[in-house]
Parts: sequence; C-alpha cells; structure tokens
Amino acid sequence: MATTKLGFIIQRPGYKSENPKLALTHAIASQSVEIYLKDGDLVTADIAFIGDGVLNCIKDQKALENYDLNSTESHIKMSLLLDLNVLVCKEDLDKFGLSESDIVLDAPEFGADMEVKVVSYAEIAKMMDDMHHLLFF
Amino acid sequence: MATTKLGFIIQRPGYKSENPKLALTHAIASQSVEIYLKDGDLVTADIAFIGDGVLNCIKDQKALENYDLNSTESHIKMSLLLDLNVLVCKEDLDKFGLSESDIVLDAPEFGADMEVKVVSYAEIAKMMDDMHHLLFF
Amino acid sequence: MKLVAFVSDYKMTVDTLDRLKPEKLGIILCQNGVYHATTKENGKASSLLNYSANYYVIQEDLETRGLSGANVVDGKVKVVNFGDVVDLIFNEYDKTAWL
Amino acid sequence: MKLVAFVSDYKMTVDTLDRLKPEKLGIILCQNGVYHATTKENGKASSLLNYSANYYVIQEDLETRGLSGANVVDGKVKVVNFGDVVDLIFNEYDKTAWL
Amino acid sequence: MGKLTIGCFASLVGSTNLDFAVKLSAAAMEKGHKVDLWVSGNGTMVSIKDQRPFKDYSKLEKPLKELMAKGLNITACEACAESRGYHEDNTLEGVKRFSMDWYLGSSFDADRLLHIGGE
Amino acid sequence: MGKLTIGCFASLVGSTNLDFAVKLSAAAMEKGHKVDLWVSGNGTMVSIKDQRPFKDYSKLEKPLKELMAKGLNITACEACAESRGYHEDNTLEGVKRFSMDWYLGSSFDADRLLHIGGE
Repeated sequence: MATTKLGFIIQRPGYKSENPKLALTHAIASQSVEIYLKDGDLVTADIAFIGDGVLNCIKDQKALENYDLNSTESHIKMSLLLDLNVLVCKEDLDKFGLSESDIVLDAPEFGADMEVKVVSYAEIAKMMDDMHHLLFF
Repeated sequence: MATTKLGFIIQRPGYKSENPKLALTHAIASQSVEIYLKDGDLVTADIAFIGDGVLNCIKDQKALENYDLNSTESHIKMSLLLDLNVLVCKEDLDKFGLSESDIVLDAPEFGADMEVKVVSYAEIAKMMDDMHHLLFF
Repeated sequence: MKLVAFVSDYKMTVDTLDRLKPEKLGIILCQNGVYHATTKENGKASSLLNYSANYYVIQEDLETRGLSGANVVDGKVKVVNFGDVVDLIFNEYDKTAWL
Repeated sequence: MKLVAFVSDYKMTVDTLDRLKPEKLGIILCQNGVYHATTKENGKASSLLNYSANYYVIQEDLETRGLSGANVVDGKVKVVNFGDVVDLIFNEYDKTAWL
Repeated sequence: MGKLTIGCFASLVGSTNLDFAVKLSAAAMEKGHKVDLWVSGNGTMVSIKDQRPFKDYSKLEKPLKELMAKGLNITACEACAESRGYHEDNTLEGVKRFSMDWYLGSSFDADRLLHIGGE
Repeated sequence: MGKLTIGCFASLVGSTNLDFAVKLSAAAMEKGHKVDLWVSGNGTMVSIKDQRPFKDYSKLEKPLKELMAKGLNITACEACAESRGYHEDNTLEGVKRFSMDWYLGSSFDADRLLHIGGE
C-alpha cells in the first residue's frame, strides 16, 4: 500500500500549444491508473496554474463553437468532478487584474463537489515540495 | 518574362526548431522552380539572418557527428554554391561579440564563388523593401 | 512597403517588430497574441500596443479564450473576423509577416 | 527539495525559475539553452547565470552549434555528457523540471 | 479577385496554426480569391488520411475536403512527409505531394503570400 | 540501480526533444538503470514505422530499435496517435500503445521522472 504523488504545473497559456490540455487529460488519467497497480496502491495528481498559465482559467471559453475542440475550461471542470486538487496562483491572478469572478471556480453542472482553490504561491510551493515527481507544462 | 523575388528572414536559432533549416532548403528550391514556370520567368530567393537568427551562422557545427543531421552551416554553404544572396546583420553579430572569423563566410570546398555578406540592418531593410514577398522563420 | 504582421504568441521570442520600419504597419493579433489586446499586467497594457500601427484582433480567438465582449479589448484595437483579415491582406497592405 | 531544471531555449517564455526556491538547484543547459553558457549580449553574460545554482551544459549540444572549446563556456558552467546527466538526476537531485 | 498563397510550416494537430490557415483559406475563397496552401515540416501532418475526430484534438479532414471540392489547391512537402513516415498511400485524397519548389512556383503569380512559420 | 520514467510530449521530428529523450534513455540504460519512455502529443510521431532516413531530418528508428532490444520500454499515447492518423498497423514494431494512465502507472515505482513538456 503506497501512494505516488504527481504535481502537474501549468505555466503557459493554452490552444497555441496542446500542452495545458495534455496536462489536464493526463492528470485526469490518475483516476484509471489502478489497472497498472496492486490493490491499495495509488497515483494521485495535483494541478497548479502559475504565471501565464493562469490565463487558462478564464471562464466562458468558446473553443467548441470556434474550433470544434473541448475547451481547457471543460477539462478543468472534469478535473473537479474527479476530485482532483486544482490550485491557481493568487499573485498571478492579481497581476493580470483577474478576480475569482473571472475564472472557472466550480462545476455544479457536472455534479462536481470540488472547487478550484485560489491560493498564494507559497501554498503551491508547499504542494510541489510534497510531491514525488513534478511535471511542468 | 517576369521575376518574383522572395526574401527569407531567419530570426531564431536552429536545431530546437526545424524552421531555420526549412528556410534554407526552401530558398535553395528556387534553383529548380522553372519546371513550374514559363521560359524566362524566374523566382529568386534572398536570405537574411537577423536577431538571434545570426547564431545559425557560427561555424564548425558538428550536427552530423552528434545528431546524424546536416548542419545549418552546410545548408548555408549550399546556398552560396547556388549563388543565393546571403546577408547577415552586422549589428546583431556585434551585439553577440561575433566577428567574421566566427561565422560561415564562404564555401570554397563546395566550389562556391559567392560569399556571405555581413551588412548593416539598413541594407537588410532595403532588401526586404525590394522583395515581392517576405517569409519569416 | 505596407506590411501587415501577425502576432500569435503572448510571450514573443523575437524583436523583429522593433526593427521593421514600413511606411504603413498593421498588426493582427491572433491565437495567443489576442492577450495583448485584453490583458494588463499590473494595470499596464501590453507594450506590443506601443507601435505606430493599426491594430486588429480576431474575434474567434478572443471568444475561444473567454475574452468576449468589446469592453475587455483595448480601445486602439479593432475586432475583426477572418473575412476582414482577407480584405486587409489584399486591400490595405502589400506584404505579410508571421512573426 | 533538490531540483534539477533543464533549460532548452535561449529566449525563455516562462519565469518559473524566478519562483522556484528549492534547497538545492541544478540547471542543465541543453539544446538552444546552451547559448546561455556561451553567448554574451553587449558584453554581458546571460542573466540566467545569476541564480544560486549549480550549472551544467551538454557537450554534444555545444558542439552541434559550433560552440566547442572550453574557452567559450562561462566559468561557472560545467561541461557534461549524457552519462553525467543521468548521474546528476539519480545521485544529486530528487526532482526534475523541464521548463 | 486575386491569388493568395499560404505556407504553413511549424504547425501540428494540437496548435491552431493549421486551423488558422484553413479558416483563412475558407474566408479568402468565400470572397472569390484563389488559394494555394503549402504544408511543410510538421504541417504535413494535416495530409494524413483517416485521422480520428476526437473532441480533444484539432481535426481538419472535413473542412479540407469541403474546401478542396471548391477548388483549394493543397500540396504537402514530399520529403518532410516521408521523413515522418507519411507515405503516398496514407495521404488524404486530393492532397498533392511535391518538392519544395512547388511553393516557390505558386508564389510566382501570387498577389499575396502568407508564410506561417514561427514556432 | 533505479528506474527512470521519461515522458516526451511536445516534440517532433525536426526539434531535438525526442533525440534528447532517446540519448538520455541510452545513457541511463548504459549505467544499468531501467527506462520507461512515454510519448504523447506530437511525440507520438516517433512511433510510426518506415520513416525515411534523410540527412536533413531527425531519425530515431534505428537507435530506438537498438534500445528496445536492450529492454527500453516505450509506449505511445493511443488517442494522440489516432487523432493524427497514426494507426496500429503503422506502428514501429515493439512500441506499445496505451491510454494516458500507462504513464502515471509507470511513475508509480519510478525513482526519477523527467517530463519533457515545454514547447
């Protein structure tokens, strides 16, 4: 019975690169990893948006309408539905003049209980310390 | 009888991206374009390295030895053999502390008569004015 | 020359716009370049808006990123669609540059 | 944590290195990141060399770009090969970051 | 009405450079212009047939087919494709494959050329 | 001796990210470590068979085959591959194709993980 903790750190804006989306879809895959593990073993995924990466969190993204593509917003909501820990750096939101009302915070329409946590960078640094491996996107 | 002049402007360093190499191989393709044209019509290619793009011109690149890949240096030499006009921005070389002895200047071993021209940015701007179309890499 | 430049990134890795001095300059913000039209850092608009140029931003790329509504776009930037871009390329400028 | 970061670009588009404060930091310059070890702009070494870190640069990537010869590499940067990188990852640091 | 030649090099399924090139082609043709589209480098990825249309990934087979039916001229760089393992028998019907000189040839009588390089 | 899991996402023939991943894998195996290599996004390009080895383009089929013969474990993201038109019958022999959870599963007992994302 052991747990391996992965931290997914998203530092760039989306769409021009596939990376922010792949970060989320890979983090979501932590929910189906047990087929590769022994009973009781776990791999967990925490997600943090920092730097220009916080621009991925702006809500009302119309990617499906314009590019026939699931939006990064919808992937964040799916992460919440699957109870992943999603952190957004408060200092970076402040820098861009973004408040909680501008970003994806929850996903009640998906039936998600979890909410996005807007936290100071210090808490994200603590999360990173706590992980076994880090993946930067 | 008409001539279309294309300017290939290389503004980024090589290898991490395929682009600087593709700029040169496409410019070189101006030598075989006549199969698409009427007798007497021409497409010419001028090449200019500006900004971080001048780093592509540093000589003694060991890409073949390390990556089994033709070097950007060899593509510059091939451009000279085919009598293409190759300009390198002097102000950018100066900024990087590079002199003519650090960069590819000629290709006598290929039998090329042409030489790379180290020129002021003003001359590159004049070349760009003179072209029908510009391609930035 | 009359040059229309496309900016598709928020963080630029080239300084080519600082060098180009066409008689007429248009800058079309597309893809992640649209953030230059909308996003202030510490209250300051993007320095990319400081050129003496006509600015355009593509509506679809704003919407895709959750940046709709004219109120978020800087006053000096005109919101356009792809048809407008075609007309700009053919009627207002003679050369293009994707930076 | 003991973190080893890989820098593969000359122009960086993220400022993550400014934020990370591991107890031990290694920076491995690879691909176009090697220019940080060799290239001065207006006589000044790259600001990437200003962190409190152990610096490494990959020999093959220097050579590929015509940057061989120890004399061109900044004194605070150690030239290494891929085998050395493996040992750094396994023996000197516990986490990695490709930026 | 004029001719627009577009080259798209550094793009890939997952960025939106190819989407951009296709949307611009559509808009130009809508206005009566003739469009040549050259894909080289990783842009050749768009020339592969039978791409599975997932909602998580850019997909251009359908719009490309519609535009080709209306006269879009699209050619992929043969060497760039072959080096990636994209072969003739795997190529979307209607997409031609030639050497790089095709792009330069297309530029000869183009009224405007947009080269989408970048990263 | 330990286990190194490498993920390579944003790379492509033409950059050197996949070359880097393969060189690092070789060096780690040389020292007796076990290596798992996950390719996703455009990194799946390396999983296609019959890539023509031109001197102008990165080519990794030969070193990959040599490393697989020595025990390199390489898996490509199935959805990323399919969305690009890279199908099972086109896949380099020995390269496996699974969902993204394979990468996370490999990380479970990895001593070190290097995730090559970036651009």
